[in-house]
Amino acid sequence: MRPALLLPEIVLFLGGLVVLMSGSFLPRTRQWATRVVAATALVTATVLAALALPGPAEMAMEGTFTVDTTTGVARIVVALGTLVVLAMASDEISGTPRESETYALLLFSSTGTLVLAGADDLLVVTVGFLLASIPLYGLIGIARTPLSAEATMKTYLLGALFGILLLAGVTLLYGVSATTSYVELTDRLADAPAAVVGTGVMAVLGGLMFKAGGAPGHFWVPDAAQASGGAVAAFLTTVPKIGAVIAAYRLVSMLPDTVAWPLLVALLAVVSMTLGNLAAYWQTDPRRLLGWSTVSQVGYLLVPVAVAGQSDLALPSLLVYLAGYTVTNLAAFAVTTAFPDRRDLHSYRGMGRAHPWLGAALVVALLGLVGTPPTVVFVGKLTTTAAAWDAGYVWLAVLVLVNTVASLFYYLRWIAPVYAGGEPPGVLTTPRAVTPAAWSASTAVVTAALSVVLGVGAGVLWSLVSV
Amino acid sequence: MVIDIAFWALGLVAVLSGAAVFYVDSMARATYALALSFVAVGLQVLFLQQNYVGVVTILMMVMEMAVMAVYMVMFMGMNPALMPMSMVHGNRTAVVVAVTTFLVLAAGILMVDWPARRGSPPADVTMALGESLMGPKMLVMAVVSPVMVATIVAGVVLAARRTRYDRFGDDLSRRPADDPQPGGVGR
Amino acid sequence: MTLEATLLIAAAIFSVGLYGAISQQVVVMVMMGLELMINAVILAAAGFWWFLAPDPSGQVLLMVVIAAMTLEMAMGFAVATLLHRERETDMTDSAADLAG
Amino acid sequence: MLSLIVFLPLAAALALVAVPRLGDAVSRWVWVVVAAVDLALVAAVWLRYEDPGTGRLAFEERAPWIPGVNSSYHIGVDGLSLPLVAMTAVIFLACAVFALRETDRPRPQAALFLFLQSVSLGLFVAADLILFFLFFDLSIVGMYFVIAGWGHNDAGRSAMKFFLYTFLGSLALLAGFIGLYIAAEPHTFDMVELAEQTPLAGSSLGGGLVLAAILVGLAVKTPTVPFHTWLPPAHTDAPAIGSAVLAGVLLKMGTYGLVRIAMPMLPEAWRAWAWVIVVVGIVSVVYGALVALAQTDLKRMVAYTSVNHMGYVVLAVGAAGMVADDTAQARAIAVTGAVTQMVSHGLVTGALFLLAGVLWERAGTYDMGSYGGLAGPAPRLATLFAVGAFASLGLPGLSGFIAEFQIFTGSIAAAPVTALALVGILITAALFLRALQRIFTGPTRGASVGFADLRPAELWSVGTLLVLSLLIGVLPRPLLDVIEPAAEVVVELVGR
Amino acid sequence: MTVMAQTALWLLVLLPAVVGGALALSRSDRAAAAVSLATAALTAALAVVVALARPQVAMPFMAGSDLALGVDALSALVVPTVAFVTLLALVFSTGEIGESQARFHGLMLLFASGALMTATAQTLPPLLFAWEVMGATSFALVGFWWREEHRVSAGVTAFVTTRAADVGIYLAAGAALAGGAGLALADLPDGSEGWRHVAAAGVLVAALGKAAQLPFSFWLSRAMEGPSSVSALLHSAAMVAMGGYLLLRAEPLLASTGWAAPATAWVGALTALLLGAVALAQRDLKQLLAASTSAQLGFVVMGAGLASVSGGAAHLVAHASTKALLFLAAGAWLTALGTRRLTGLLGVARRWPLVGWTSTLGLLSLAGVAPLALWATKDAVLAAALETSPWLYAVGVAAAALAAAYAGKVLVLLWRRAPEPERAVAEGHHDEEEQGTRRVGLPEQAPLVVLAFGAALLGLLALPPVGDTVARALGEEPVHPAPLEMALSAVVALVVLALVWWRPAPEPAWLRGWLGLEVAAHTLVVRPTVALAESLARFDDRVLDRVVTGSAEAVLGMARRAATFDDRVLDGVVETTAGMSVRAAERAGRVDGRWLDGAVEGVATATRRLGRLARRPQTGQLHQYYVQAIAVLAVGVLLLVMVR
Repeated sequence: MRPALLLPEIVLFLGGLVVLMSGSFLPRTRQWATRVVAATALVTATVLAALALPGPAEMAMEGTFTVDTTTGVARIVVALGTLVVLAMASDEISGTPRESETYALLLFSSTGTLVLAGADDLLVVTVGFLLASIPLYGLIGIARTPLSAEATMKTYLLGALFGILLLAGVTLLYGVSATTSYVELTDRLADAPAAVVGTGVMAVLGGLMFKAGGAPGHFWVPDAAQASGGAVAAFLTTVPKIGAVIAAYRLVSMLPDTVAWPLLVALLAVVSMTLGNLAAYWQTDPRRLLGWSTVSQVGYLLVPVAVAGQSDLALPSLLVYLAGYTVTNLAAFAVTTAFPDRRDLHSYRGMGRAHPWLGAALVVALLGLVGTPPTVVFVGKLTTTAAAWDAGYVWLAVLVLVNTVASLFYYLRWIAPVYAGGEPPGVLTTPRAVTPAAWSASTAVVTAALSVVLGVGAGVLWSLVSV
Repeated sequence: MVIDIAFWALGLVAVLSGAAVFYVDSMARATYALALSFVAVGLQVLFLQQNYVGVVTILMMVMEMAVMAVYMVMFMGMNPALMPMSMVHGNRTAVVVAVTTFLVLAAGILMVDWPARRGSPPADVTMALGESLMGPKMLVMAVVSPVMVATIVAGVVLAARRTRYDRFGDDLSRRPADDPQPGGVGR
Repeated sequence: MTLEATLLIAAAIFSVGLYGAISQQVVVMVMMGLELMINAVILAAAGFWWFLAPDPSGQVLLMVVIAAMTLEMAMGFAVATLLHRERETDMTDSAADLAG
Repeated sequence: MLSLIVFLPLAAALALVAVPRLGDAVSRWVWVVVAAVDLALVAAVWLRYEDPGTGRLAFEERAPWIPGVNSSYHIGVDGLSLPLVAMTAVIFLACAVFALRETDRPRPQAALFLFLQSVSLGLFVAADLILFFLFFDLSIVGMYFVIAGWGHNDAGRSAMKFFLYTFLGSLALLAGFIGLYIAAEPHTFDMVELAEQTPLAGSSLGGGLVLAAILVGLAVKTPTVPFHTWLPPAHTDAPAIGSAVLAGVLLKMGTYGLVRIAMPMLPEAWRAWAWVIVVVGIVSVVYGALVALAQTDLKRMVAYTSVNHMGYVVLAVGAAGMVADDTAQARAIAVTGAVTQMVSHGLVTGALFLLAGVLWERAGTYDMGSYGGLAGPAPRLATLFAVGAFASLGLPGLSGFIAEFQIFTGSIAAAPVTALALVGILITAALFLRALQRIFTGPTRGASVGFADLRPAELWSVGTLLVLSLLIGVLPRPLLDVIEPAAEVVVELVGR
Repeated sequence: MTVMAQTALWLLVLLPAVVGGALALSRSDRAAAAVSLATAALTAALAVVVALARPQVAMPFMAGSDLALGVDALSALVVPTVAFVTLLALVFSTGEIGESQARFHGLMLLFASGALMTATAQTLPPLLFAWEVMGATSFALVGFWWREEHRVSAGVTAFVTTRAADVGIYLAAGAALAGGAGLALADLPDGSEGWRHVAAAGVLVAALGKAAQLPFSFWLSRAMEGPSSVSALLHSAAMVAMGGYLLLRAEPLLASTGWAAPATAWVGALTALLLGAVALAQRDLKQLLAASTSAQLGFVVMGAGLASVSGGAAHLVAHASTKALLFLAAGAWLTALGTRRLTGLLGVARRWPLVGWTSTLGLLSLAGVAPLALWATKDAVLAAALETSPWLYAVGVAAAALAAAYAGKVLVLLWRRAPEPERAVAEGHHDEEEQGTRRVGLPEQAPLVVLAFGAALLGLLALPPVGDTVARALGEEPVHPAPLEMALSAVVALVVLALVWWRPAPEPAWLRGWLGLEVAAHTLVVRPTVALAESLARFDDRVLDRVVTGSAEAVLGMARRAATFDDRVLDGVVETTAGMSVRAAERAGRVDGRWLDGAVEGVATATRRLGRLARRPQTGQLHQYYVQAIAVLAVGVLLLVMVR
């Protein structure tokens, strides 16, 4: 059974419970203590994961959960990513009545993400999906604004539909194989009717795409990114993807050759990246823009999934990309949470001159998302593209690059006003729009720097993820 | 033979009552129709030798429909049972999608060369389920409980406008609580 | 009582549910459509279990499906409440500000 | 040593950014001093340089970077890169001196240019494709901010166009790099190894496609017709020192990539497609010259002559791929000429753009018709501009001649059709003389009235560049001694 | 001794270059003249030294070839000529050039250095090097008075025209390298067959351009806008002459091709004839002298084509002295009277007798009057012509007659005692060019005397015994024109002079306009080029650029429009696609008419559709999301089922 192997997940969940409980007894202004608790849980989980990282791959819970390098990396990235989100939340959520609940839900969702990431059984995937999704609905709605209510409704209804489809897919796969465990599925699916396997896989993948925010389950992403709070938006466009994409990787890795899943995943990747990029073109709200941008990033993330098992680079490149994307995307969001009242690209006019460090962080983050060296996303993009090419998917590699060019434009649309002269058009009336929030600002700078450092130290990162 | 007829009949009931959900003109009736559909399916599940699951399904659904009826009366601010409604959009598209889906699925079901049965059902089905839950699939159930916790938390967060700080003050020291209806509803 | 029959009935219920999910405007009605779809999944899962794969994990699957159904529905009510409170509506069409 | 040269400016840039209390004057002088020190270091390297021989690099440094994809921090110089490194250091120093009186945010400007200097130097010493690409992309980013931040007119738009266009090119380049990487066995991004392996040899389709990707990427940066349309607006709206760096250093990255990457690593494809490259070169030469002839805006004119001048380089390296018996010497001469042209164009066009910047600063226009008789009030400007113009049109005694003579003799011998491009030197002569005539001669009128002559900082920075051009023109041996062996190596490699 | 001689050769080139460069850049006019004259004198001395010592030097240069200089028999003739004419022209200029002396002297010295280097170059790189330096400095010298636009234009014309011809040397260098001959001048004839022709053609074109032979002659006419001392040096002894010199130097190459030598000879002969006629038609002294320069260089070119290097060289040197003298004289009158119009110079020889007599000597030499210099040297060339072809000889003789005619035309004017009305007309022309000083100073007269000696005596170079020595030194068998021929030419000259005295020569306009060469060049080359350039520039701005920005903007514009665009996705796809096509077609029609072609628009439309589609699915309507998601999943299932 070996539940000890799941210690990081357990720590996160228990941390969430402690946060929830202690939050009930804390005065509104002293809820920061729960933040400390949550941070402690996250750090503990990170440490535990890091300690377990060098070990050999092991199966936990009767083969339903795998603890290997991938899981380990996912744990570290998720935990640290959530930690960064906590830092952003320190400005935005601190002192709100729902502060402790927010942290608890963040931790629950992180736990669910990790369950997804390590799942080696279709049923575990299912419950991981639920555990990752349900807290998200609460997180999106917690802002309690009309828009956030709308976004919650949409996210929820989409999530419910895709959850049902996921269940249906699992049912189909189970039906033709009489098992839900990946270990057994590989062989049994090979003999099963391909049409059923295909339908089941598509349905399960669909569910994971919802979680990852890729086509066709992407509809909620821009809405939620725009309407929810900044920290929450950062979280939901970043962390759940990690689990979902890794789950997708594990899923397709065990599939037999009887279904053309590489082509399917490749097409989903192309659709996601293209759609995300094109739709982001004329967005004016920075967070919605980032929301669409994450849709496109999922497309890039799916590229190594599409070539899973066909290139040695696939898995390490996926993990590097995930880590890099997490850091970089959080940096971009941190800039938006530093100026919660700047909800228009034009309102960033002159920001770079007034706040050079934040401006630099934004530039690094956005160019990083484009894939400019030496940020870590570049390394990810380079290696994923190389993996696609290596596996013979040259067209996919080319499309990734073409899309990168397409993406450049809207990122530049944001960068351009940041360094343009002059004052923003009369919106900076509130102090929150003038003075950057301290925690978010530091977070932005640190994560942007980290994005560069990881890129420069990509060798270390690479050796970590390819143990 | 009788079993077959009963099974088909239940199936028909399940489908038709399902369709009735969207045909009847009040939410309450829709709720009853849905419950009927679930009960029919639950019975079918019983036919398929899954006693425990079938019963659970029936019980859960009856409860849930009761909740739904109460919910609608409570929150919708109206008595939906009495209000005729036709709140449909994109009807044609929906019909096309649904019919196409059915046709595709049916075609698939009929054309696929389903594999042979693997093994046979255990002697005590419910026992096997319990052993599985406590054994190989423990993680599944272990995760379901956090999901429930999360659902409760998230549900409360979304549904409740007022927080503990609204009731007890920012330092949680106000007694008695400041409630719109002091002491709660049932008093 | 064959696998095909079970599955055809399940497919029919599924399609009806899908129709409802797509065509209904009121959130709760959409949820009902989704519930019907889950209903179909339950039937299909039970059918698969009996006719093809009498494995305990099939029953666990059914348990998960039922749990998922309840939990999702519970969330659904919460979300509907939220929507009603924040936007004074219970229709998906009336909450369509986020677009593009 | 090389790492120090590359990263010293970057370190200084970071220091400038990190210490906000530094005054403007201090920042400007820090910039000058760091650029000077860097140049001194480059000079030291030059003095200690010995030709490393085929397939090797001097002052090599290597450290693992991303071992998973066989990419390392691998740098070194040879006869192709050392002259460009030196030229880069010189141009940046000249820009630093030129900007000594800058008043518009000198501290970030200094930091940005030091950053660009690091990037440019890094590109020329890079011996790993990823490292090369890293610097290639960062140069675009840096230049974007230079144009957007300190440009004039429609700077934002021009900068964005520049960015989008050149970034597009860089991604084509990246695609080509990945292709090389995948084709190499074992997979590697190391330039030296790739040149040794010549992956894709024997695969004409694959080799052709990878070469096409690399060529498009480099052609955009170079730029050659028809990928040049970003250049005129970028130059017109860029600040003087930005233009100088853009034309002097950044454009060379494209042509440097041709001799450093495309030719040695894809010799077979290069030979197969050499005629296309030659044609593109000829078209660029003639087209660039003709369009420049029609310009009335001085900076646009010089920008188009850059298309023309870089066309000579493309032409020469294309001709070097026309492998035939007995032309090895000629082709080596062509390549030598190409590298010399890179250096020469950097110095000369850099100087011309700086002078154009003086016009803008004093009178706010580049329109040649607005001036006239400027030699009267500004004799120093006139003299330097005349020298620059003559250098640019390839007058003997100045570096352009050394380059163009070798390019033409070598290319004509290897590919007689290149003689068509001789028209280019004629048209450039005409257009520069016309420009001189319009701006500097005749009665003093229009914007020329009350024009202040060059200040010492301007004089020294531009003068240094032109003196170097003169030195190369008169005593080319020190430069050619470095380039020639490397050019022979390239020709040998491309002939494999 | 060798080391000293080699040093002298280096110094010969470097000294004027360095001093000239320094002077050109400095602006201290006071010491300029002195420094410059000292340098020129030293250079002249060095020229004599190297002419006697015949050193060879070389240093590594480029393109696998040395920068090799050397003095052989031919250079030994030319180098001192250039050096001395430079010195004399500079002396003269101290009287002519008032302001910017430093710049003037600097440029002149730089030019002299270029000319000396040309004359001593042994390989193509230094030859081209010096060759183009001459071109550039000539531009600067012709346009020396830069405040007057037409003078600068003249400089531009001169430079661009000669550079057009210079392209030939680039070509020749490429051909030499390709032919395996290497870049040494002496080795050029060894190149492989095909490339040798190219090399010969290249050299020929370049030389014809510099020597102002047909069809390039017109630049020389424009170059007369420059100061007279510039004309004296550049357009008699140095630059123009260097064209002829190069042909003499490349004579073996020309001969080795079979066609180049006769072509050269005929071009020379025709230039001598036609430009002689042009000269006769001129009404402006400097223009007349310029045309005459072209014509006289025609004899040198003829000599090169006829393998009469000694004759050509002798004519070159003699002509240099003569023509420099005449240009200086013209300059002296121009400074004094402010006119160069022939009618304005009526009887001017009487006013300044020294200038008058020396120039008379020069004109007589030009006319071919025995026993003056050009009579002898020209006959040496004509003798070679007679050996080759009587036709060539006939043309040559006709050209000689024309030379006598235009020289006579000037002579008559210079000495004529005109009646009062004509004198008034003449005086009316005074000061029309510039404000005359009405005096001719000593610095302006002294060089005339020296040059007059040359004009009188340099014929010895073509006459035995000196001529034989020269010929042998140049490696030829001495050819002696038959006494009859020499007598004939002398008689012809005298007869023509008499005729001209008797009756003024006709001055047809087409000849006066230099055969319309410049107009032709403008119409045929310059204007089309500029028109092409302008249309290309328009193309560049409008089409090429807009293809890029246009397609980008189209995508973005449509994406923006899509923001306000909302309708049912699946229901409306067919409808909208149709509508879009129609709109696209309309737009295409509209746009096409303006600037774009269909292909570009096609690309833009396609991308535009994508941009529009990208935001359309995000309708905000949940049920539409459902439909889309189901549709995509269905397509995915289909894909998985279909594709194996």
